[in-house]
Amino acid sequence: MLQTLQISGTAALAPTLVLGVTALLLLLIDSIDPEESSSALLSGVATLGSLVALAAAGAILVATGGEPQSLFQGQLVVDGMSLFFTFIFTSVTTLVTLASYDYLKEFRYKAEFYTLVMLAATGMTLMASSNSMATAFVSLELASLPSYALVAFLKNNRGSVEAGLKYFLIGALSSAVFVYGISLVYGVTGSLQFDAIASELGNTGEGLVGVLGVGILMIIGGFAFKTASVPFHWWAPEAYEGAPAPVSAFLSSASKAAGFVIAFRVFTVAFPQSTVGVDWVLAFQVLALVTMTLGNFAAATQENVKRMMAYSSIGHAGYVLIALGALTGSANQAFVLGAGMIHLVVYGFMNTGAFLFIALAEYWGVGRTFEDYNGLAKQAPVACVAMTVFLFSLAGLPIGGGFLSKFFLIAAAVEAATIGTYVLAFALVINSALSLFYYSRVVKAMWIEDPVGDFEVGGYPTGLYAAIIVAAVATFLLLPALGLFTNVAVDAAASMIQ
Amino acid sequence: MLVELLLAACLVGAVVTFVAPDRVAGKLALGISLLPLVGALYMYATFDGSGNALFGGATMFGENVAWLDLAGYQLSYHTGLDGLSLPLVVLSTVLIPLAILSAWTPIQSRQSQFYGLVLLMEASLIGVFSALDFFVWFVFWEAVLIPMYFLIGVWGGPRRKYAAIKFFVYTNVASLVMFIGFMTLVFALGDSVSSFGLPAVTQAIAAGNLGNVAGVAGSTIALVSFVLMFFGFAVKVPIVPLHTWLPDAHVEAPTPVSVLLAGVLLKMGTYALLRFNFTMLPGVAQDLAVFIALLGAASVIYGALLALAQQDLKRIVAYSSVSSMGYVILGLVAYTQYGLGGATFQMVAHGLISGLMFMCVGVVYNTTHTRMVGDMSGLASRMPYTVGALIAGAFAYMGLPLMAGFAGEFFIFRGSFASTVLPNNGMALITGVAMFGIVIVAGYLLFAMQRTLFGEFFSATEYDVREAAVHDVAPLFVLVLLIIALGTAPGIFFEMIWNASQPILDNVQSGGEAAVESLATVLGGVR
Amino acid sequence: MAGAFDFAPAIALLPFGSFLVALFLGQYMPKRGALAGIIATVGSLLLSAWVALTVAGGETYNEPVYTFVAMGENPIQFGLLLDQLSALMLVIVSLIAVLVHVFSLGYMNDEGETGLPRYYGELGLFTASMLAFVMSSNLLMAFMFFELVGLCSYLLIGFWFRRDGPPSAAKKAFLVTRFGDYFFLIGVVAVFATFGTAQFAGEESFPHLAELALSGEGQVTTMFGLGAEAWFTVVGLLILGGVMGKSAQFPFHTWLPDAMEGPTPVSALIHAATMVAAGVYLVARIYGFYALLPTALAVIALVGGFTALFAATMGVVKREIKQVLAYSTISQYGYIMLALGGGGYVAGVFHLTTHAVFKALLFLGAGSVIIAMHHNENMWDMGGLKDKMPVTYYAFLSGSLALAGIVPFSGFWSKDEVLYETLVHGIGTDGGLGVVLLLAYAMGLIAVFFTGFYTFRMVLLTFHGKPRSDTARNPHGVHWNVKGPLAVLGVLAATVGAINLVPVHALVGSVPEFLHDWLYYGPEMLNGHHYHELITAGEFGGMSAGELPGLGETGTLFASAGISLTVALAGSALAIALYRGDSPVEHTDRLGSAKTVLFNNYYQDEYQVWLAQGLTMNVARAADKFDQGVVDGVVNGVSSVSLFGGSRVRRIQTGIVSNYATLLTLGLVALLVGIGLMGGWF
Amino acid sequence: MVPIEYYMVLSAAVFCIGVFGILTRRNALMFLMSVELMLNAANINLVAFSFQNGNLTGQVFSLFTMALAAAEVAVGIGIILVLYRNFDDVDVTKATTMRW
Repeated sequence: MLQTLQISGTAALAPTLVLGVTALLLLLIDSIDPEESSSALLSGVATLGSLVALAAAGAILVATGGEPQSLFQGQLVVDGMSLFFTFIFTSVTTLVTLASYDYLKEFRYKAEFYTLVMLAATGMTLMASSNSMATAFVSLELASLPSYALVAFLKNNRGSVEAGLKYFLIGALSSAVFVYGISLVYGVTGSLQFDAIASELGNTGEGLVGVLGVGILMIIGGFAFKTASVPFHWWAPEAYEGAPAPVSAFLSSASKAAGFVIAFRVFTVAFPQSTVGVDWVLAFQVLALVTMTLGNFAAATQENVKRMMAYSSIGHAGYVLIALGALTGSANQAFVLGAGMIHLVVYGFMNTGAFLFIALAEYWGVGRTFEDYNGLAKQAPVACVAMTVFLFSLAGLPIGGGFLSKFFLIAAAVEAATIGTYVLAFALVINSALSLFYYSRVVKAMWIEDPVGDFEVGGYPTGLYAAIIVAAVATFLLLPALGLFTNVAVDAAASMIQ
Repeated sequence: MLVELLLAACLVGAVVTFVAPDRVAGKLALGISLLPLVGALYMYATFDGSGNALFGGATMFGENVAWLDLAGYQLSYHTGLDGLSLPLVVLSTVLIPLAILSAWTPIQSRQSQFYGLVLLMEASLIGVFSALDFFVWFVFWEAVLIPMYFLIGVWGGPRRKYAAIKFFVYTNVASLVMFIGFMTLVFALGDSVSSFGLPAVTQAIAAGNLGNVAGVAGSTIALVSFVLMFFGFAVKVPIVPLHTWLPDAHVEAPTPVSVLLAGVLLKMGTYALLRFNFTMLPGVAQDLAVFIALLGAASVIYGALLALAQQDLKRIVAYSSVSSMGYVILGLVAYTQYGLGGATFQMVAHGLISGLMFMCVGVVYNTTHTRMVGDMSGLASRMPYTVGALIAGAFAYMGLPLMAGFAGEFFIFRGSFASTVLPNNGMALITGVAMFGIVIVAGYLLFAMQRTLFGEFFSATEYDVREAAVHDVAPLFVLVLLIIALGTAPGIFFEMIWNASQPILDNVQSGGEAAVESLATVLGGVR
Repeated sequence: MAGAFDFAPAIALLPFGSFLVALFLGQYMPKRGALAGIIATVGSLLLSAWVALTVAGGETYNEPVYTFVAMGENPIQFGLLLDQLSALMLVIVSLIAVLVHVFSLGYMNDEGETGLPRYYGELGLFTASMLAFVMSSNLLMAFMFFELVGLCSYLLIGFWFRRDGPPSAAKKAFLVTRFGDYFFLIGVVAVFATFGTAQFAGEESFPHLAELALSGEGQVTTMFGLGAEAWFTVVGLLILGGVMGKSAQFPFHTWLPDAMEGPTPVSALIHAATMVAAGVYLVARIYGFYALLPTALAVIALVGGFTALFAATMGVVKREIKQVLAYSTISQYGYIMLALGGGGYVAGVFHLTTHAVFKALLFLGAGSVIIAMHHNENMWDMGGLKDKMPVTYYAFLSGSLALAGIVPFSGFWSKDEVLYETLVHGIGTDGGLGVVLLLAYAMGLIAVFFTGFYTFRMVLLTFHGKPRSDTARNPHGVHWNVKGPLAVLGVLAATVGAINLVPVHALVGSVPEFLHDWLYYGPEMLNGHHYHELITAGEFGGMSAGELPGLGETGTLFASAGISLTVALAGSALAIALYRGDSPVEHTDRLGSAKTVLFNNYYQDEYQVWLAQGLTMNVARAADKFDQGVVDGVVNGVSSVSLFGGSRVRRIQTGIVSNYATLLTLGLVALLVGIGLMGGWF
Repeated sequence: MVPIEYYMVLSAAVFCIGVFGILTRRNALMFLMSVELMLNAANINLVAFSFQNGNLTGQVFSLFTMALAAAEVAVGIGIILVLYRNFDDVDVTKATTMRW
């Protein structure tokens, strides 16, 4: 471990601040000449901002070695966990903003788009480091509200608007549930700060365990919404299908990760299994099982690639939920959490990449069904190779980091060595077999099938291609180079659990 | 280090081939694939390793560098060859160039992609046989699926998409289940292992560290993980009744791919069975011996019967592969020098022989454009050389002495007949039954040959049937010569195999037995 | 100094070389590879003779020459076992091989056959494998070359692959013998498992170990809880399976008549003189093992006797000359088996020798006739050939007399000794074995009658009377290369009996029994003397020689000789009576219903074909249906079920957000209630 | 003073009314209002508990909640506006172009 130098106070929040400032900067740039704002400049600034944030996060992580930094009387904490996820958010944001350069060419209100993305990213980074229910709720909303707008961004596209509506309504409902849960927990423990809650749990009154339990389950509801897990997943298929593809990429990767990081922190710090009298592990096991099964089975027979990806993203939420469902007393908790975190990192790249490829297809005006992708490899081999990497990595074949991370999750479930986790492990086996089937349908369409009509792709957009190729390379390199993250993840998890 | 050079040669070669123009891809790939061949032969020439890699034997040509660590478990990139893996590496590197050569005629579209994928597959195969860390091994193990999926799916026959996805998903499920099994084993070892290295795990089990976990007896854990892993590998082998992906894959795959599928891919399953189930958990293996042996015999007889019922030459050979793999299972479960050694030897022998058979069928198909027994006859008068090779291959398959097949089968029979894993000579009985396969195999091959090769020439398809090009026929005779060489001097491989399988038996004598007793109590009525 | 034994490997390697030369260079050679074959086989013959002389000098040889598997406590090695028995067999095989090569010049080259390099190549390969088999020093090596000669037989039967008949016959020949070899291979493996070695000779040979085990001095691992003798008997019978397959003993005899589809020289070499002899040769080779096992001996004798009679009766009605010879071959090997089973080791080898000679002669004669008849084999189209082709006729006649067992031709002496040995042991041995031997003897005796009958029927129909077809009227002439071998063999067939004139010896002691002495003074534990001890020892074979009541030993000898000769003459006489004259007619109708049975060979082929196709193929088809339907059906079923499940699951996403809200609430409530109940909150 | 249970019952009732509204109302605005009810139910809890626990955290948090509720409504109204533009209706069950 290299020596940990203290980074005082707000400096530790650099990534968050950078993102927020970038958002405002974008608005400023736009306000100079709203009509003629160059998309290159906006996209450039946004990308640069998120890159800087990425660099900052990395720098702080290396510098402090993930030493927890408590800020604002412990309302926020910057530690390995938060920085790790900040890395995920910012890298996804970078890819998305980069790709949006081409995607948004025809649209107006580009600046607003980038601003909203930036704000959402800011919210996510805050979620990652929020250490109390208050900050958690506020940052969660800060991440959600821009997302609603982003999903509905194509104002004249019925699909986009419908998606936005559904996302918003379910979101509002869920946040209401979330807050109510918080209020109940507050009622029992009399505090909102995670560690304080944990310390209070010991001396809760007899009758209050029920109240606490209801509260905890409602909080789970709030996170389930963010991570698109059953039974709060309903928004996801429509939102991902209807939204502009870069937004779908952003939500399905970053926003999901944000939901998980806050869940990790809340349930390991605030409601540790040892003290809390509520069996939330079982709850998560059930959710994981139902989520992955529903997601994959529903994805299996889709005709629309984007919707298939939406369901598959639900399925992956189910996979990662294993990281919470396997936090049994016997388990090696750092291993379990670490596996989840690693999968989220890889997922951040491969899933974003897949959605960006769909964005590319939309850009070309290729249809959305599997048939429309027939013979695409003849037209755009490079992009199709990238897409193949993404899909097979998602399916857990050793062409990208998704292979290792998925198997780490299975290993975690086995390691926990309880009936429940074994059930999860086998469920994952069946589901990923199914997922292999539907992912390879896309690959089949691209490489094996012959094109239906003689279709010519319109140009090779730089930004999208760059983003896709970067994502593909990252996904591929994460197979041999996953070691860069495993240590960090496991250490972060360990230091958070103590 | 040499192993890494081979891998690098294949991977770089694959990339080069991908970008090469289709015209030259075939020749280019052939040239590239000669590098690993030379390397492998050099390794064979200079090999002086001893013992079994999993029992700390001296392995060669490998590397061991830390890869990543995960909550107290060290994953390292660890490769190395011992007497059991080197023959299979040689087999792969020998078959690939021949397969590439035999692809020149049938593969007429997207050649550069085809040959690139073949080279990718070679890399994965070499990796599978040389990896000594579980995750590294598993990466290669699964990586084989990807090129195979495309090779079947893009260049295959009419039902190629169905066959490809079936192969893909079926074997993938198997690997996942096997993964759970192995993880169960490793985690049950607790702190006694801090890595997924195969030697470490093996020796930890041999040292009796398979303790109780969460109130579950170590022997029960061993049983569970054995069964899970066995299922996983049995699909790959394949063992009846998990074999149904094979005929579809074979029939749809283009000839060169069938050659590799039968020649090397099936051996992955038996190799893994040997390395994992039968080396790590000999106690369980011996307690379940009766089931395993019966499965092996069933594969032999049932597979042969199925082959007897087929009209498609490729299907015949495909099912006969199932049959031959059954012998390997018998040899493995016997736990005798000749059994284990013969099984490994038979892997190589069958690799060459089935490769030869598929190539011959392919050459016939290239000229007649049919594989149906009823659609042709009297080929001997039109394409004598191909037919000569085909006859040679068929007799090798029937276990003609002084050809590789006989050596392998005889070693297995001798080993498993004398085996004592089952009470009152049960193994001898099962072996005797399974040996009837040598009659059935003669039956279906001779019938097929009589109807297709001999008699008046006739072909249901309107093609000018004449002797195939040199580059089609040459690989056939190369294989014939190799088969005869291996059959007359089995020591070529059998010696190193013998030495490498010795430690397994020593372990059975010492460590394995304890596990047997404790497990016998758990299993109760199994015997 | 390098003796004969140092060159012994060349005996097999020379023909192997001719195989390579003929196959690859035959196209460019004057006689298409024939010369290479002739040179090589002559070389083998000379070396064999040299070896035989050396052996006669009292030396024998049993050394490994090649290590097949070096590992393990007793490695698997290929070795040469050169003793009296193998030396004799080497001479026979190489001699016949030479003659057949020469004959082939006339039968194949002069007839303008194509594919001759292939023919001579395969012939060379066969000779090599056969000689190697003869020299084998252990059971595994023997098995391996046993299989190789089977391969050559397959290839040579199917030489005319463009026709439909030969390939089918070749397949049948290989399959039936394969079936026998299945048991043989189990036997080999069992020998290894039991004794740890498969050596024929020496202190560490398995017959010796078996002997020790049975006499309680040694220890071996028997299997299936059987006692030593019972287990050995099982092993012996397993090996016998291979023997019966190769030597075409009932019920594995069906392939031999079909094998006549091959070229006639091939029939002479492989399916009369040598390969078919491999089976019985093997029994003689490990006679030290069988001699310990009365039950095995009984089975051998019974099979032999029955086959002798059974095949002879079928030969009676055949129309094609080669068919008659084929069935007579089966029948004659039945005699050899009978001899070995009946404790007549010398007699068996004796008959093996004489039969090799006169049956090769008969086949070559038949071949010459077939050339003359433009490849028409039907005897009813022949007749009157004796004037047109005298050499062939007299040679053939000599062979026929030998076959029929007419004194003084060779066949008489050997067959007589076979029957005599069986008889005396049958009388002398009490218990089941004796009864079995007497029964077998009876069958063998009756067979003699039929042998005489079909032999002379054949001679008369072929050579006597008036020509019954145009081709017979002006037959195609044959050259020296046909006549030469016939002449040589004709002389031998008449005289070779002289090597063991047992009855004469009994009268005039000065007349030696060459073969008897030859075989009795072989190496330790491999000589007839030792075998005789084992046969007669109570704890082993348990036989003992008796004599006919009233007559002494010599009397019995002459009595049995007289009986068999009389029967043979009777059979011959009947044939002559029926078929002499210028234009003989068919008498088969007199057999009534038996006729059809005989023409159909007792429906042996029918049931075997049914076993192979009717039964096995249907089982296979059923298995295939099961595999496609059930086994694969389950696999595909799983996938289609889960896909159907998927298509149902997605339906709950109705697209109406209110339903989502409802389901969301319900889900949350369900979770609350579930966890709550488990947590016991309410 | 009023026992805490009363507040809880009240907030629970308000929450359930809100849920009921969401489940029954098809008009997007009514939907929004119902969500507001649920949020305020939470607020009641928070204030009451903070009074009970004797610290002001809950009350402060309830202010946050209100602010966020306002923001949520703002975004919501916007979305409902474009919904009306595209579907000529604010009936949330009308927008069903995407399903299954």
